[in-house]
Amino acid sequence: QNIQKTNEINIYSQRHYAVDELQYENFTKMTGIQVNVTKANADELLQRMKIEGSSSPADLFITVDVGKLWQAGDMGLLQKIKDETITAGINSEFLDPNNYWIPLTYRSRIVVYSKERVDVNDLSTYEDLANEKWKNRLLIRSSSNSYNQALMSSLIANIGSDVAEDWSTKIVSNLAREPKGNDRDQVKAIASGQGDIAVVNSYYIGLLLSSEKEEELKAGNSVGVFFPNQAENQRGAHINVSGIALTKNAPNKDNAIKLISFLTSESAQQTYVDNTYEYSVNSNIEPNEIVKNWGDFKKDKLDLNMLGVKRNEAIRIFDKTGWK
Amino acid sequence: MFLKINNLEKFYKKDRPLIKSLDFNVNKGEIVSFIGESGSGKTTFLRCLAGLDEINDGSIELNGKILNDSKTFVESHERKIGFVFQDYPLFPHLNVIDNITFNLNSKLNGKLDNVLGLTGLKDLTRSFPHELSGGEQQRVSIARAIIRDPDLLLLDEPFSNLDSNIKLQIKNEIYSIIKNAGITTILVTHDVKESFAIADKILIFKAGVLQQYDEPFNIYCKPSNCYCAKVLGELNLLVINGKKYYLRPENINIVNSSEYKGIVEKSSFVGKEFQISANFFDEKWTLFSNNSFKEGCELSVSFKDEDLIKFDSNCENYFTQPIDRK
Amino acid sequence: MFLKINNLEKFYKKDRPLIKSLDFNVNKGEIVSFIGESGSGKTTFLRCLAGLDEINDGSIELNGKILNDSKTFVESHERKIGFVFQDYPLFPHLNVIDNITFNLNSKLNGKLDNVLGLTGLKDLTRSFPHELSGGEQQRVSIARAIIRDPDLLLLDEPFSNLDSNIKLQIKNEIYSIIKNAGITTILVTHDVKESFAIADKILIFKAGVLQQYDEPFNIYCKPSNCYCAKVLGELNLLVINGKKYYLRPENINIVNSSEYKGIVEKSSFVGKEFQISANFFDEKWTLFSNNSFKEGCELSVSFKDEDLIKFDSNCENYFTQPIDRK
Amino acid sequence: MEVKLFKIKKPNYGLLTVVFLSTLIIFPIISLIFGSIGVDISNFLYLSEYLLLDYTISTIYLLSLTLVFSFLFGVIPAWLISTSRFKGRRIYDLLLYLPLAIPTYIMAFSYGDILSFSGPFQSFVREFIPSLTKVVNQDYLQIEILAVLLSFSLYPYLYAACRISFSLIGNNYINLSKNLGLNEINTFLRVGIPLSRPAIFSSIFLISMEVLNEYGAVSYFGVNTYTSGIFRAWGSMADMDTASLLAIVLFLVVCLFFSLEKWLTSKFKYSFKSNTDLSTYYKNSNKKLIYTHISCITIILAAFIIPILYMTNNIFIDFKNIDFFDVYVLSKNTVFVSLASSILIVLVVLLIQYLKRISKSKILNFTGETISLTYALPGAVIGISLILLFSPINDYFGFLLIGSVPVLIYAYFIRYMAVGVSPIVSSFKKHPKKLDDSGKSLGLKPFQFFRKIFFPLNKNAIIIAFCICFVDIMKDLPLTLILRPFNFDTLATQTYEYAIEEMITKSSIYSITIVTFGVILLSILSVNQSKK
Ligand SMILES: Nc1ncnc2c1ncn2[C@@H]1O[C@H](COP(=O)(O)OP(=O)(O)OP(=O)(O)O)[C@@H](O)[C@H]1O
Ligand SMILES: Nc1ncnc2c1ncn2[C@@H]1O[C@H](COP(=O)(O)OP(=O)(O)OP(=O)(O)O)[C@@H](O)[C@H]1O
Ligand SMILES: [Mg+2]
Ligand SMILES: [Mg+2]
Repeated sequence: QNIQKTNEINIYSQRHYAVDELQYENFTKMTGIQVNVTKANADELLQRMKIEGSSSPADLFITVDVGKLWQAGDMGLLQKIKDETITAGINSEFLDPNNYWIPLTYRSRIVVYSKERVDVNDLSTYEDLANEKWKNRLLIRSSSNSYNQALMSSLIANIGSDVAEDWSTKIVSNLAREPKGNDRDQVKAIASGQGDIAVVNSYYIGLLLSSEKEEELKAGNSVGVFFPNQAENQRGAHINVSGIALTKNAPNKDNAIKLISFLTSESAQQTYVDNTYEYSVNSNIEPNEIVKNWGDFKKDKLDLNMLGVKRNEAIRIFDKTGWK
Repeated sequence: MFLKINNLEKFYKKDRPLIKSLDFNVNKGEIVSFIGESGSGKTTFLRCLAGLDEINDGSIELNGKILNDSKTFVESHERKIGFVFQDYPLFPHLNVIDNITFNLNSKLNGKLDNVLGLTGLKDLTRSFPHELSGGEQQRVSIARAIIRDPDLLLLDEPFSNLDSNIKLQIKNEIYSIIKNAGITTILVTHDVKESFAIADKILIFKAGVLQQYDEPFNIYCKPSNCYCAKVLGELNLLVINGKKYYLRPENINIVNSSEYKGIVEKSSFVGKEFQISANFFDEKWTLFSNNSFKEGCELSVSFKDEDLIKFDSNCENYFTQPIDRK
Repeated sequence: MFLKINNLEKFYKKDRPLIKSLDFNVNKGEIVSFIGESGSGKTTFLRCLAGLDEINDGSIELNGKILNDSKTFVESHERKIGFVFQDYPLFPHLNVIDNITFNLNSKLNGKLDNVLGLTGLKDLTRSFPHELSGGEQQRVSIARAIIRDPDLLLLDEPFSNLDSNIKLQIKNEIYSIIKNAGITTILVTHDVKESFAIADKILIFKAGVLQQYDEPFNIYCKPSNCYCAKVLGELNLLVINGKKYYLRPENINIVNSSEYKGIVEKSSFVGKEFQISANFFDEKWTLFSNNSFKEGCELSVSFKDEDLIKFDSNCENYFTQPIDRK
Repeated sequence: MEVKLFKIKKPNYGLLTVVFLSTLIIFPIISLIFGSIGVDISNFLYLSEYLLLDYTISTIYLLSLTLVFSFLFGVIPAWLISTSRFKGRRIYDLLLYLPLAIPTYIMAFSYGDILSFSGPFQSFVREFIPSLTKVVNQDYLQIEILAVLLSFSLYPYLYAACRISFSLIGNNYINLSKNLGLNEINTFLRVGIPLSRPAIFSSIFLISMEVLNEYGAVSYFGVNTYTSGIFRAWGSMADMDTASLLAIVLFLVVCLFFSLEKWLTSKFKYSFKSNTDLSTYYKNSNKKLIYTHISCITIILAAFIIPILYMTNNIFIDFKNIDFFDVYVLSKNTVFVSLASSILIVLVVLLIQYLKRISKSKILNFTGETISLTYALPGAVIGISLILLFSPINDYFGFLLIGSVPVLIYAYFIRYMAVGVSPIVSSFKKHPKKLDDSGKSLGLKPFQFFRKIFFPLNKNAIIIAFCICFVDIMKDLPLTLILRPFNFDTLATQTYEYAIEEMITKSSIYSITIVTFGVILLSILSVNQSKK
C-alpha cells in the first residue's frame, strides 16, 4: 500500500482548464506519478478540507485567486514550502512572504476602452475611474465576482478603506448599467455602445481576440487595452495569481513537491502561456503573442496576501456603497 | 312542440347502431319517462340531448332551435340543460355547497336553502364528496341540477340509491318544482312504479327502436306489443287452441277448482301479499294471493275472458325496425 | 353462528357515532337484508366487515375467527369476503374479463361462462369499463364478486342500475348460487320488495341502532316499532279515542258508505291498480283501488278491527338506544 | 371505551421502512440544523441588515415572473395536448419535455450570447436591416428576460406533472363542467387547474427551488437572489455557518408553505371517478388548432430549437478541438451515476408513495411528504452536510467514503427525491381510493397490489418521473463538484467549467450530449408508451 501511496498525488483544484490536464499528463509521463484531481469551487474545497481535517486525502490545493490561498493558510490548512529550487525561477514579487503558497501564473485586471469614443489619454488610474467624466460610461461586473473583490482588497490595502469606500460610491454612480454579465460581456457592451470603458481581466481579451467567431473578434478589436496606474510614482496595475499550496497533512508530500517544482519549471510555464492568455510567473517566459502585443506593464507590488486579508472589508464596502 | 327528436341515429360502432331512428316530441312542461333495458342506449340518448355526444343522423330541436343536426352542433355549455348523471359525479375538491352552486354567481340564498332542505343535505353542507354516502352524493347531484332552472331536465336513474322515504319526498318535490316551473323533463328509470307515479308519458325503447310512446294508462291497457306489456308488469302466457293470449297476474283469481290447474313452485311474501310462481301448462306463471302455498300444491285459477290480452302476429315480440306512426 | 357482530361501534367523528352498538348473528348460508335510510351507515358497516375500515369498539367474528376487535385486525385481503360496492368501481386498465377474473389464477372456464351468461355480459367481454353502460358496469361488479365463492358476500345496492328484467334474472340466479354454495350474504338495498324476495332475515337499522332483526313475514306482521312497520309498507294513522292505531293500505276497503270518510287528493295509476292519496281525519292516507277517483271526491272506507296495528308507547317511534334483546 | 394499548397486527414493516428511508433522506438536514445551533450570527445580522431585504425582493420578483412564464409555457400546452387530438400532437408532446435537458445556466449563457452585440441576432439585424440596429441594440441582461429564460428550462416540470394530471381528469368531470355551462377555457381554469392542484403545487415547488438555488444564470444577469446571500456569506465572507443558517431559514420558510398547502388541502381529493373514460374530450375548432400549433411551436422553438442550433453551430466552429474520447468517457460516467440514482429514486418514491397509499398511518403520511423537502436546500449545502456526516466515518475506518461513487449517488438520491416525487404523486392522487378498496376486497396482497394495480395505473408517471430524474441528475453540478471521486468528470461539470470561464463554444459539445441523452431516453420511453 505504501508503494501505491508514493505513486500518486491528490489535488483539490479550482482551476479547470484543458491546459492543467495537459500539465498533469506530462508530469505523469515524466515521473510515473498518478495525479488525481477533484475540481470544485474554492470555498467548497476549503470547507471540505476543513471538515476532513487530518484524514483529508488532499495533498495540494490550487486556486485562481490568491485570496483563497491566503484564506487556506489562515484556516491552518497549509504547510509552508521552503524549497529554493522551486522559488528560484519565480519572479520574487509574486512569492508569498509566508511561504504558504507558490504562484503558477498571474493576470492583471485592466481597463479596456472604446477605440471610437474614448481618448486613451483620458485614462490613467483605477482611482480615476471614479471621476465624473466617466458618468454613465463605466462597465464592470458584479461585486460577488472574486476578481472584483480582489481589486477592491488591493485598493483598501493601498489607499485605505475610507478612500476606497468613497471610490466605490463614485464608481457605482458612474456605472452605465447595473453590474451584470461576465467580463466578455463588458467588452461586448462597449462594442454595442452601452458604455465606453470597462474593467476586465486581461486574458479574456486574449480569448476574444483569438475567437473563431467573426463577430467576437470584431468586438475584441473595437476596444483598446489599458494598464492603469503605470505612471511614475504610481503603484502599477492590479494583479492576481493562480497558485498552488501544500496541505497541512499531505499524505504524499514528496510527490506533491515534485509536482510543484514541475509546474513552476520553465517548460511547464511555457505550456501555460502557450495555451492560455495568462502571464507566467517566471520572468524568462514570454507571454502569448496576442498578450505580448499589449506591451509590458508595471505591476502592483502589494503583498498578494492582502487580497485575502482585506477581503471581508472589501465586501462590506461593496454592500455599503450599493455595488450589486 | 318543445323538444323534437327527428330520426335520431346514434352508434359507437357503425355496424351496430344503438339508436336506429328515434322520432318523438315532448311538449313543454311534460315529464317523459324513458324505459329501456340495461345497455339499450338510454344514457347515450341523454348524452346526445345534453350535447356531450354528437348524433350520427337526424336532428334534435329544443324550443324551436336546432341543437344538433348534420350541420349544426350547439356546444353543451350553451344548451342550459340540467343533467343528473347516472353515476352522480361530484367535483372531489369542492364541498357540498360549492358543488351545488358551481358556476352560479347570482344570489340564491333562499333557493339554496330550499333545495338543501328538500334533499336533506342541510347538515352536510361542508362535507366533501368522499365523506358522503352513495345516496347523499346522488342527492347533491339532484340538487345541483334543479337549482339552476334548466330548459330541459335529464334525470338518469336519479333515485337509484335513495331509500323509499327520501325517494318519495324528493320525487314529490321534484314533481312539483318541475310542474310549477314548467320544466320539460326526461326521466330514465328502471322502476316502472316511478314512471307511473310522475310521468306524463312513457317511452318504451328496445333494440334501438321506440316501441311505444304514450300515457301510462294507455300503455298499460293498450300495449302496442308484447314487450311493452311485459315491461309494465308481469304477463302470463296462455295458449288456447294454438293462439297466444296473455294474462296479468292481478286478473287471476285463485278458486277452489276450475279447468285451469297448476303446480306451485315457490311462494314468497312480498309484503301485503304472497307472490306465487306456479307452473301452468308448462309456462311459468306469476300470481298473487293473500295466503302462502306450499311447493308442489295444486292450484286452480279462474279469470275473465275480457282480461285476456291478445297481440297480432307482428306484436308478439317487439319491433326491430322503426314503425311509421304518422 | 357463522357471522357474529358484537357491540360493534363505529364513528367518523367521535361525538357522532354512526353505529352505536350493533349486535347480531347470521347463520351459515343465510341471506340478511340490511335496510336503513340513506346515510345511516350501511356502507360503513359493510366496509368494516370487509376490513376496509376498522371498527371503534366491539368485535366481528366470522366462522369462529375474530376478524376485528380491540386487539385484532385481520387485513382485508386475508378475509375472503366478496364485496359488490355501491358505485361498482372497476379497474380502468382491464377489460371486462380481466376485471372479473382479477387475481384469480385457477382455470375457471366453465364457471366464467356461467357467470358471464347470467349477468348478460357475453358480448362485452373485451370492453373496457368506460365503454360500458351503468348497468353493465354493475353487472361486471356482481360477476366479479360471485365468481370467487367468498365466505361472506356483501352486496351494497347491487341492482340499483338494472332494469327489472335482468334484475329479476340475476336476483334469482344469485339466490340459487348463494343457496347452493351456502354463502352467507348481507344485502343492502332500498327496495323492500327485493328484501322480501330473497332475504331470509331482514335487519332494520336506524339512528345507529338495530331496530328489528327477524324474518320478513314476522317483521311485516309484528313490527317492533312504528318505524319498522313503515319501512315495509305504507301505514295510515288512525286515532280512536285518543289512541293511535295504524292501518295498512291493503287492509282498507272502499265501500259505498261508512263512518270513515275522506277526501281524495290524488289518484295515480301504478300499474294493475290506482294508488289513492286521501285525507282522513286530517291525516294523509294511502289506499289502493281498481278505479280512479277524481280529486275532491268523498270516499268511504271500511276495515276489520283485527287489522288495526297498535304499538306501546316506546315503540311509537323508533329506538334511539340499543335495546337488550337477550 | 377501553384503551387500546396493544394492537396485535403484523409488525408494520412498511412503516419501519419508510421511517428508515426518510431518516436517511432528511438526516443531513437534521445534522445541519443541529450544527447551526449556537453559531456566531454577527455575519447573519450584517447580511440581514444590508442585503437580505433587497435580495428577498428581487428573489420574489424573479420567482413570480418565472412562475408566470412557466405556467404559460407548461400548463397551457399540457392542457391542449391532453385534451385534444390533432396531427403532430405526439411529436409536440415529446419536444415539450426536452428543454429540461438544457441546464439553466447554459440557457442563460446561450441566450446571453445569442442576443449580445456579437450574437447572430444583432449581427443579422446590423447586416440586413440596418434601420433597426438602434432598436435591437439593447442590454438584454434584464431580470424579466432572465425569468423567461429560466422558465424555458424549468417549465417542463410543470408540463410533465400537468400532463399526467390533465390526462387523468376523466371525461366525467369534463362533461359535468360542460353541462354546468363552462366552455373550454373556463373548464380549464375552474376544473382542470383546481383538480390538478397537487401536480401544480409540486411542480411549482420544484421550479421555485430551482430558481432559488440557481446561481450561475442569476449572477450572470446581475440579479441578486437569496442564494446570492448564501454564497456571499460563504464564498466571500468565508463563513460557512452563516451560509447554513441562511439555508436553514429558507428551508423553514419552504416548510411553512409546504405545511400550509398540506393543511389547506387535507380534505380535498383530486381523483377521477372510477369507470370513467379518460381520453379525448374536446373538439378542435380551426381557430383553436391554429392557436395550439402556434403556441406549441413557439415554445419549442424558443426553449429548445434555438439553443440547440446555437450549440450545434458552436460545435461546428470548434469541431477540430473536440476530444471525442473525452466526451465518451464523460458520457459513460454521467449515464452511470444518473441511471443508478434515478432508478434508486424512482424505486424509493414508489415504495413510499405506495406504502403511504395502502396504509392509514399518520406518521407515514407525514414522512411521505417531508422527503421532498430536501430540494429546498442548495446542492452545495447538502454536499457540505454530507461531508460533515461522512468524515467521522472516514476518520474512524480509515477509508474514503467522501469522494466515492456511492456517496455521490446517495447525495443525488437525497437531493433529487423531490423531482421523482412530483410526477408520481400527481398520478397517485388521481386514482380513486375506491380502486384500492376493490383490490383489497378481491384479496390482493400488498405486493400483488403494486404489481397489478399501482404499476399499470401509474406506469406513465413512473416513466416520466424516471426520465426527469435522469435528466436532472445528468445536469447536476454542485453535488457532483464537491462530492465526486478524483478524476471523475461528468458532462455537466465539464460544461460548467468551460461555461464559467466564458468558453461557451467549447462547452457546447458537452451540453448537447446531455440533451442528446435526454432526447434518446424520452423517445424510447415515449415509443414504449404509445404502444399501449
Ligand atoms: N364509449 C363507448 N364505446 C363503445 N360502446 C359504448 C360506449 N359507451 C357505451 N357503449 C355501449 O353502448 C350501449 C349503451 O350504453 P348506455 O350507457 O347508453 O346504456 P343505458 O341504456 O344507459 O344502460 P344502463 O341502464 O345500464 O345505464 C352499451 O351496451 C355500452 O356497452
Ligand atoms: N370518510 C368519511 N368521513 C366523514 N363522514 C363520513 C365518511 N364517510 C361517510 N360519512 C358519513 O357517514 C354517514 C354514513 O355513510 P354510509 O356511506 O355508511 O351511508 P349509507 O347508509 O351507505 O347511505 P346510502 O344508502 O346513501 O349509501 C353519512 O352521513 C356520511 O356523510
Ligand atoms: Mg345508463
Ligand atoms: Mg351506501
